[in-house]
Amino acid sequence: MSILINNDTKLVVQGMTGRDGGFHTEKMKAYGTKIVAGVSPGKEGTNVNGIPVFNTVANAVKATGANTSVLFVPAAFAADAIAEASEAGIKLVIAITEGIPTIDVIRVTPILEKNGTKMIGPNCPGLISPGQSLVGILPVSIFSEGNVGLISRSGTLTYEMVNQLTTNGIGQSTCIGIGGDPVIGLHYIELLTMFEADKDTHAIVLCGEIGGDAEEQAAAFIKEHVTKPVVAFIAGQSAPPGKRMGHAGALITSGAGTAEEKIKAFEAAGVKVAKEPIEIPKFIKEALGK
Amino acid sequence: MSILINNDTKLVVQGMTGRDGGFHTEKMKAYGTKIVAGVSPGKEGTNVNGIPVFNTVANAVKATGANTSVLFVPAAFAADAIAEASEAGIKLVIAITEGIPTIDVIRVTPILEKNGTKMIGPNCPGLISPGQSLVGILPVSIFSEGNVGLISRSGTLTYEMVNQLTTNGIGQSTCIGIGGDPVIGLHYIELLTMFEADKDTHAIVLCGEIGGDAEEQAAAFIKEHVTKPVVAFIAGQSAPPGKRMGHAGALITSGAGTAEEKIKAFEAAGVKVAKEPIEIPKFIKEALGK
Amino acid sequence: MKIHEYQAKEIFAKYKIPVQQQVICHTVEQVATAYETINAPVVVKAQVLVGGRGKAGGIKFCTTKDKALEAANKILGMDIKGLTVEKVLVAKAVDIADEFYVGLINDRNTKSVLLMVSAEGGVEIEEVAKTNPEKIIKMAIDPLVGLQPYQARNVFFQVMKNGNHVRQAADILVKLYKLYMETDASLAEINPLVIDNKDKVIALDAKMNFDDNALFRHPEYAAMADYTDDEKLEVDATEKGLSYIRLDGNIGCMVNGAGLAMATMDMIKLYGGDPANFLDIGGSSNPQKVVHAMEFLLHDKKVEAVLINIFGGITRCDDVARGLLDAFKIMTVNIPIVIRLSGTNAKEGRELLKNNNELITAETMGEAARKVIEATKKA
Amino acid sequence: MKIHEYQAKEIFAKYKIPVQQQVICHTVEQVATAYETINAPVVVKAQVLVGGRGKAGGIKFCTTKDKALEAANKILGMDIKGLTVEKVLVAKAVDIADEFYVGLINDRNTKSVLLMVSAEGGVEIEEVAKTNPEKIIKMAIDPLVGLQPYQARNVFFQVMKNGNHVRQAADILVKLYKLYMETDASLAEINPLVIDNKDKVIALDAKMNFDDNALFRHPEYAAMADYTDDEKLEVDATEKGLSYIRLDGNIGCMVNGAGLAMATMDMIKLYGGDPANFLDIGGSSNPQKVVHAMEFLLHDKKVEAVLINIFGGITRCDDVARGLLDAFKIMTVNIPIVIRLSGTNAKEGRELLKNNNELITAETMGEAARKVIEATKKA
Repeated sequence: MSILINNDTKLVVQGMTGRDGGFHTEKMKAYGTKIVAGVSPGKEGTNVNGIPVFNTVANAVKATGANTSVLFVPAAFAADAIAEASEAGIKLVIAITEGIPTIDVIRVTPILEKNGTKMIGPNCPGLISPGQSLVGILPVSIFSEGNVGLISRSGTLTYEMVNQLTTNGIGQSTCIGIGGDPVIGLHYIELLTMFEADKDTHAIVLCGEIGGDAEEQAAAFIKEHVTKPVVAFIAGQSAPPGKRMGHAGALITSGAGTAEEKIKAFEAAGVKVAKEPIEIPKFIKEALGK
Repeated sequence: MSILINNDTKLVVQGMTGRDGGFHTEKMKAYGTKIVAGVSPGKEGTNVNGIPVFNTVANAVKATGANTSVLFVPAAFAADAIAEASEAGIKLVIAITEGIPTIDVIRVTPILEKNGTKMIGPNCPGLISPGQSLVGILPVSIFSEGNVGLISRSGTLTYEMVNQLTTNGIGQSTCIGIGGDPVIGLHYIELLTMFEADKDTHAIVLCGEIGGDAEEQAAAFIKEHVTKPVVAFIAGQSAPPGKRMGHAGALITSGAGTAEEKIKAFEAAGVKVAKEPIEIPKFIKEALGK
Repeated sequence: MKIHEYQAKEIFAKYKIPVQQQVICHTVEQVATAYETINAPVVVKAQVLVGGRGKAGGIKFCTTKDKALEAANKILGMDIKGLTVEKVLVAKAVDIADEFYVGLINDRNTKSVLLMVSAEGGVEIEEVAKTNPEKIIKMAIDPLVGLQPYQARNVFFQVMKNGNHVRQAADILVKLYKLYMETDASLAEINPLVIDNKDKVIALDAKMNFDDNALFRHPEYAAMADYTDDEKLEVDATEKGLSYIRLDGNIGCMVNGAGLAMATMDMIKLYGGDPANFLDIGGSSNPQKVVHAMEFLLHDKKVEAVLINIFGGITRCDDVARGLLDAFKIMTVNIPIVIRLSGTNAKEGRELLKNNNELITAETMGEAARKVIEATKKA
Repeated sequence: MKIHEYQAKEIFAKYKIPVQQQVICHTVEQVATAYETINAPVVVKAQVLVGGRGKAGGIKFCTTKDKALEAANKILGMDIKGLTVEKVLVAKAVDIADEFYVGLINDRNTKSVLLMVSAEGGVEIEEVAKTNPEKIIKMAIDPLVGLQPYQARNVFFQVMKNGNHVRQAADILVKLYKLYMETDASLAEINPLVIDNKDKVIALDAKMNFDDNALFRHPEYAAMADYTDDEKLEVDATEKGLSYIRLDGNIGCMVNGAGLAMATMDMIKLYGGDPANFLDIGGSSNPQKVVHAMEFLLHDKKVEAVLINIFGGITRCDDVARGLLDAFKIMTVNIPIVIRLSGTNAKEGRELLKNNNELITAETMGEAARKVIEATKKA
């Protein structure tokens, strides 16, 4: 088992005929993801390596039964593409696109809520349920099947973590990069809830960052609702206040969102916090009694 | 019994301290309507003839349990006042105000739907359940208690009808002026449904106008769903096409909304259509076997 | 309120909706200059606020300056459905590859702005609605979310095949919706929206009506009004709190309430008469309004008798009576007046008028209608 | 992107939010003219893009021209939190009867624009948030419906009593929200919003940040940018596809991905070193980016060693290696470089670099951090 994506995931790629879209479509297909359709306005009737292309998500869903969508649409048009997917009945949208104006994401949020559509991202690497399905741009070689769930605000740092796990013989149920933007779709608490309910996830790695108070909220939630062991890591301990570290979300404003506060919150919730990525497999093994 | 308003109606008057609001508040109170509050921003803590005034509808609802609101707010601010009432938990809003921009009414409609708030009007005379409650500007002397429900797009024409009924010994359960604007709240079909379900309504008078196809829709609905006798009247048979007769809604555009079409639709649905208001009591008496 | 095509196109241009280069001309001389400016085949189009200009010969395609002048000569001063053409629009002609209908309208049924798109462009949409309703794609726009680009694309993909055309058309439609909402329009039509022979999508015609109730928010558009004499009378009446529409009959009507006013006119017709106007004095009790109303009625030389039908609600019958007495003081009334007062303070009203022997009184609408028709026959 | 108070107030004025008459001055002479224009007591305010101007002595109330010139003399050229004051705003002074805080911000938790209002105006809101969080009224604004006037009134009635004040404040807030949405702001503050001694509500200060991701839609606001030298470097880097922030340490870092870059800096700190910068080369595999990145790192004279930490995903390690070789061709590198390549095409990358003896290689982040610190100590 896994969360969000699995062998039943039928993926439509929005912006499949673009450079990035085309490249990663091939990668996902090679991994075994069921890509049933691409959307590219004006190209309906054609196909790309056997994947049929449609003018609209609605047409794609009608013809193929797609239930999940991944977005490689340019930032200026991304929110519209998200709304299109949601209104067409897509239940999970993974928005890879970076640089979407925050107001656009805010405006599309109630549409997602109305339709019961979940979103991962934007500005995220996507997610993978090893051995089943890859939706996004994660480098597949580092993942392995197993029982640890991973949630991360970062991209490459996730790879670093996963690599540590895999090289230490710890496989993953599902790994999700939730994205570094200020306003995003699914966040820690929703995903922790899913992992808590997933029988095949035995432990959870949470990889946080400075900025905001999502980690503090996650810590409080874990204390109350999560029985599975959680190991955390916080990036940005050395970042100075008032500076935005690449991720729009990674900004320490006075008195909120520092690494110290987050670490304290996790430790108070009984969550072990790693100082270096290399410590994570050790903590996981301890937690699982291996 | 009656529909929409009765002895349980607890009314808040929005714009009570204005000229029209003050005048009609007195009239309604005199008729026995339970007016529990007035709203006038900045005047909270005062009272007008014993009716407490609040700054916001939310405060009024909290303090008094008001469930119905009537609007005497100027057109430019009316849609905001409707939204305020709806968000404050008011379940029935009667918008007397005329001249509200149509786009404002369109924008407020989804808010009403979200909150399950019903609206009568705008640009309407309100409604009365004789002997129980008056909400609006109807002249009370012409009404009498009884078993005929009345729905009308017009104001004074309604009075004409009601006067005919009352002077012929036919009382009314509830009489509603739904308003003459292009976009309004409750329309024929919703009100026909309520009258059909109301045990104390034995027959229905429907007073329509040229423009739009609401009467045609009502006719089709009556044919399928209304078992009680309905008598109709259509104003504007002599109106030339393309001219707006006072009511913004009363505009015949080519091939839609003429009096002839409406009369034909009603007759096809087994609804008797009066040529003059004076015929209405006769038709009602026939229908009720009096 | 309606505006001319050229005015609508000026607003379109402000919202970056592609329209052809255009010059508005009041004289043939201006058309000559306009042709030289554009320096290419043009279309000369009558600017009058009615439909059917093409059928009436008010739109001419001209490949030379001489032909443009000839067309302008014919069209300027032409009568189209009772309106005199006072100006023509000279616009660069377009080689049309395909044409469509696009419209936005405030819709009663869906309580929203309704989008209509059809592949049947260039013809009257009412005709299409009658004969081939299935050829009109309709979509109610969520007023909170607005028209989203993907929705515009989805609609146009139903009538166009080329993705490039769809993108342009969708972009135009999104802008048209923005314009519609921001200007408080009640109708906005592009008919036809064309694809030219260079794959460019252009608004070839433009029609816009504004919501009169919202004009207070848009003085710049209110200023665009170009009223006929009859409409000026209507606007003048509106400013005095009256709703007045002049018709062709000989019986002037003064009524309180639009529905009752229509019903009164219907009654006159029913009994064989012919109403000269619709006149609603509205809900307030101001006697001055009655004076103004009498002025409008008597100003119309066709009026041979007047029917006053008042059912008092907010309007008090005694106030109407007082207004009538005021009117008699300042104007000479030498035509019969039938008056019916009912409802609030009817007794007081009748009492005030009882010494006025010229007035014919009636108890019901029907009686009043019969009496006023009788009076015109006597006159 | 931040803009100055005077720029924010210019935008406010465009949206008809009441602000005091103001003149922006770069010299004391201009302040003299400004005082004469305003001809009343003024406030002279330093225009720098940091908070705490008042505490630093950058805001002076002046009742005479001489006092204004004296203040300008002091403030122009003053250093506030490392920034030099290059211009002052001269604004008509206000007699303050009461003051409030009003702010709008993009909020992560509610995924909406969050409205904050407090009776504690004129002080730093972060202070209030820490010490008296209950004194801040917060409301998430529905992005589809927008901020409605009644909501604005409801909020202000919690902090004001006078209906006239509430109406003015609500009107300002509705305009501020419109401005916020239309300009793609990420923060808009009026602190304080004041009631003057004539019952007029005025925005006495103004702070606005724009969403960098949306600046492409607003060239007119993007042009308002007034960057410091360090920020210019950051903007320059952004244009080259890099995310670069200069810090105070001596170890230059080049990493792919923001999270990994932060973690790398953390690791350097953890092992006792001091990072000279944050530098994220992003997700693409363009070797040219690596060349640019090396230029930024070596341009900083404080940098004594460089740590390159790449975990290949979309970024291919061989591309990074190629970029590094390109950089070595065009620039002299005489400081130690530690490189760690992992993930996609790491083997190929290492192969490309194996003949370069100056490079120090590492297997893990920890090892790389230790080695680069060691290298700085040797140097």
